[in-house]
Amino acid sequence: MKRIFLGMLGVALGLSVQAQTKSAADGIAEYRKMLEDGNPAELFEAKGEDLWKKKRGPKNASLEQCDLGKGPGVVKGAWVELPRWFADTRRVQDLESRLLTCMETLQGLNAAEIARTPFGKGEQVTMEALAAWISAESRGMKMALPQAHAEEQRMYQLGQRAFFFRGGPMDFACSTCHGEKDKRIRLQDLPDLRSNPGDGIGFAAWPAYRVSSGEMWSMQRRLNDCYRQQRFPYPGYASDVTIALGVYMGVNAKGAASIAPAIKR
Amino acid sequence: MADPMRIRAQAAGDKATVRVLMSHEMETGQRKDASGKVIPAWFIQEVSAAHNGKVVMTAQWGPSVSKNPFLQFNVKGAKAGDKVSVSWVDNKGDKRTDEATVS
Amino acid sequence: MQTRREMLSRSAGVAAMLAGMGLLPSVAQAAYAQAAFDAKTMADLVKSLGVSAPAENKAVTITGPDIAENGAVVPLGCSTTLPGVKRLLIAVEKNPSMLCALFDVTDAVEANFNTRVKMGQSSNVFAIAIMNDGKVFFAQKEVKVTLGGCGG
Amino acid sequence: MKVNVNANAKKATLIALAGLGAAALVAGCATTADPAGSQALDASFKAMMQASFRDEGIAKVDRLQQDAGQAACSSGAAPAEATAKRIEAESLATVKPPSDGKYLGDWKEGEKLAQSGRGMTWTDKSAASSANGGNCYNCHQLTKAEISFGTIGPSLYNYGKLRGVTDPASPAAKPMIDYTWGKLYNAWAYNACSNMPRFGHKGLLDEKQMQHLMALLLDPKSAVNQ
Repeated sequence: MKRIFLGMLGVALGLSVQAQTKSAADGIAEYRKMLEDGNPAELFEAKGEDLWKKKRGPKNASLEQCDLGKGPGVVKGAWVELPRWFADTRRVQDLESRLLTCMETLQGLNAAEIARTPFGKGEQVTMEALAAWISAESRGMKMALPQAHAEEQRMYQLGQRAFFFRGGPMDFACSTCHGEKDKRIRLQDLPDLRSNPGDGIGFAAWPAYRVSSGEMWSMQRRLNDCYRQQRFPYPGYASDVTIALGVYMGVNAKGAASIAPAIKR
Repeated sequence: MADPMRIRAQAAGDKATVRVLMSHEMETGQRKDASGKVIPAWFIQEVSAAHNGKVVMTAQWGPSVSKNPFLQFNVKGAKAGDKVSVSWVDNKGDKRTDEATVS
Repeated sequence: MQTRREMLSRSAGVAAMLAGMGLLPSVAQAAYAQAAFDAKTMADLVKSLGVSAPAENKAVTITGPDIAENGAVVPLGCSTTLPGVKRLLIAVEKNPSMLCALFDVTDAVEANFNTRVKMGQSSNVFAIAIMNDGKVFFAQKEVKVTLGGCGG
Repeated sequence: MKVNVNANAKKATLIALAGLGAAALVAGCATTADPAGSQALDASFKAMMQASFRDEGIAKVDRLQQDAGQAACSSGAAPAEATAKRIEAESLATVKPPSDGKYLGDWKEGEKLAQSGRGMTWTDKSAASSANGGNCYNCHQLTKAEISFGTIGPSLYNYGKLRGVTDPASPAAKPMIDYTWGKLYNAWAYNACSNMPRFGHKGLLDEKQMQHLMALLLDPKSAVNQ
């Protein structure tokens, strides 16, 4: 009898269920805790690993020789150092942008066409699974984006500008929601992305499995939806503004331990 | 074919806790697509679990189980090294069986 | 019936499943309980399963959050310490159809199952235990489903 | 107590500053140590924004054309005192009273609008104000019943009650009515660069919708004031 009850405690419900008064924030925290054990992102990680190793595309090649910044084929630790400068493309690239490069050069796939594909369709499904697995390979590691190259520094500055840029019919900027500490929209806590918001928060939590839609979202998709809610026009997939924002948020989050792929509302 | 499940089975004391994630849309049949057409129901209807080949649990599900379902249960007497397998069948007849070793 | 037969004949675990057949509780071999999954009320639900009216009982437990951040995924668990339980059900009162999941309990598993369900709105949720002698007991709790951020 | 700011004084400031255009507002904010480097960055920022966005549905790239106020409020820091005053004066000048002279509508309709976070995204079909919600709960507490509220803005629970509004039609309530209408119409009239959308000024909500929101905040019968 006791054992069964203890087993239920293991679901992280705890004795607090009995508590008469509990704040909404506590209730939400309890809900999130219950979801942590069993994150469907795992399903996408497994798929992503297979896709990395599978020979695909016109060149019938795998992505195992893809250089994510730490040398061809090195996946572990790559995620927490992206976006970064790549000498071969002479660009600062984030994970998705870099994957596009590899899919084109190694596998012969059409990067521009993939970038144009709507989220959740065709090769975008591949991208999301790959992002899930690659980020998972850096789980627990600390964000450490390089800032040595002049272009990386310039992209940081551009990202900073984009972050505070107010526009559209509602005058919103990224900073409207993410430019102050301890704020929330409805019941969702908003990380202050002007500095390190802490381990596994903000930039260190994406990609993530979104329970609202049951989809895996990469940082590109997260940013895309931010801009939608900001009432801005549509940011291109892996466009410079999204990469610059990645640099800004990632550099600010220096030292934050990554929990990606996380599970999110 | 459906994507593989993720099954974790962990022994503790005289039982093993099994946690399963299944890859499935679990479409309710009540949603409409952008053009206003009803998206047909598509969901797992039957689930079963076996311990070293012996069925220990069967279940029936409706469309209100969440997308990419999670299931947790405890198998009595299961110990490290034992095999736990889980199967599902959906309303279109698609099916999937995966197995894990208790750790 | 057909789906189960198909599963048995084609799945990877065919041998294992066939071996286990003899040990299955007879009710588990019944066809998909469509009528139960169509039930809109507790009365319809117990009627469709051919059991008696349910009574609240402290030995049955429903677990779930007080507040769900998103109705698409609400973790719920059902369990009981009562001996002689045949089935455990999870149901959501205000869903279009109440019944979410039905578990057949055997001696080889604990009467304790957790899954996640969709909820369209705040509602009472139930764990229902159907006993070998046909008695039915339940536990209930309220789960509030909140509106998400931005509303878009 | 911004509420008590004399409206005539505001008007005077406004007239004095009427000659100052958008350029002055922007210049007031662009203060960095390295003007040359900053100009180069300005140019590449502009190019980046132009290259990165495209039209989608009702959300066209012209939304990136900042008005003078948006430009002045994009530095990441609060605007300088003088700039803030100028923005507030110019914003106050945009506020139009309701054409039918009525300030309060139906608080229940207001509650519906407060709950709705819809409108103006590229997935919304129409940019008409009728398709928009007020987005209020995203940032504010309003009623006791709704526990899912944001905290970007202050709590507005008991808004009218706390401000002593017992009869919205009374002369005593008039300053609060005017202030609240102005705040909804153009929040920058009282708080330059506020995060709050300028609902009337930007045509996000029409008069009727704002009247409903006014009632939600100020009607003694409203759930906000219970």
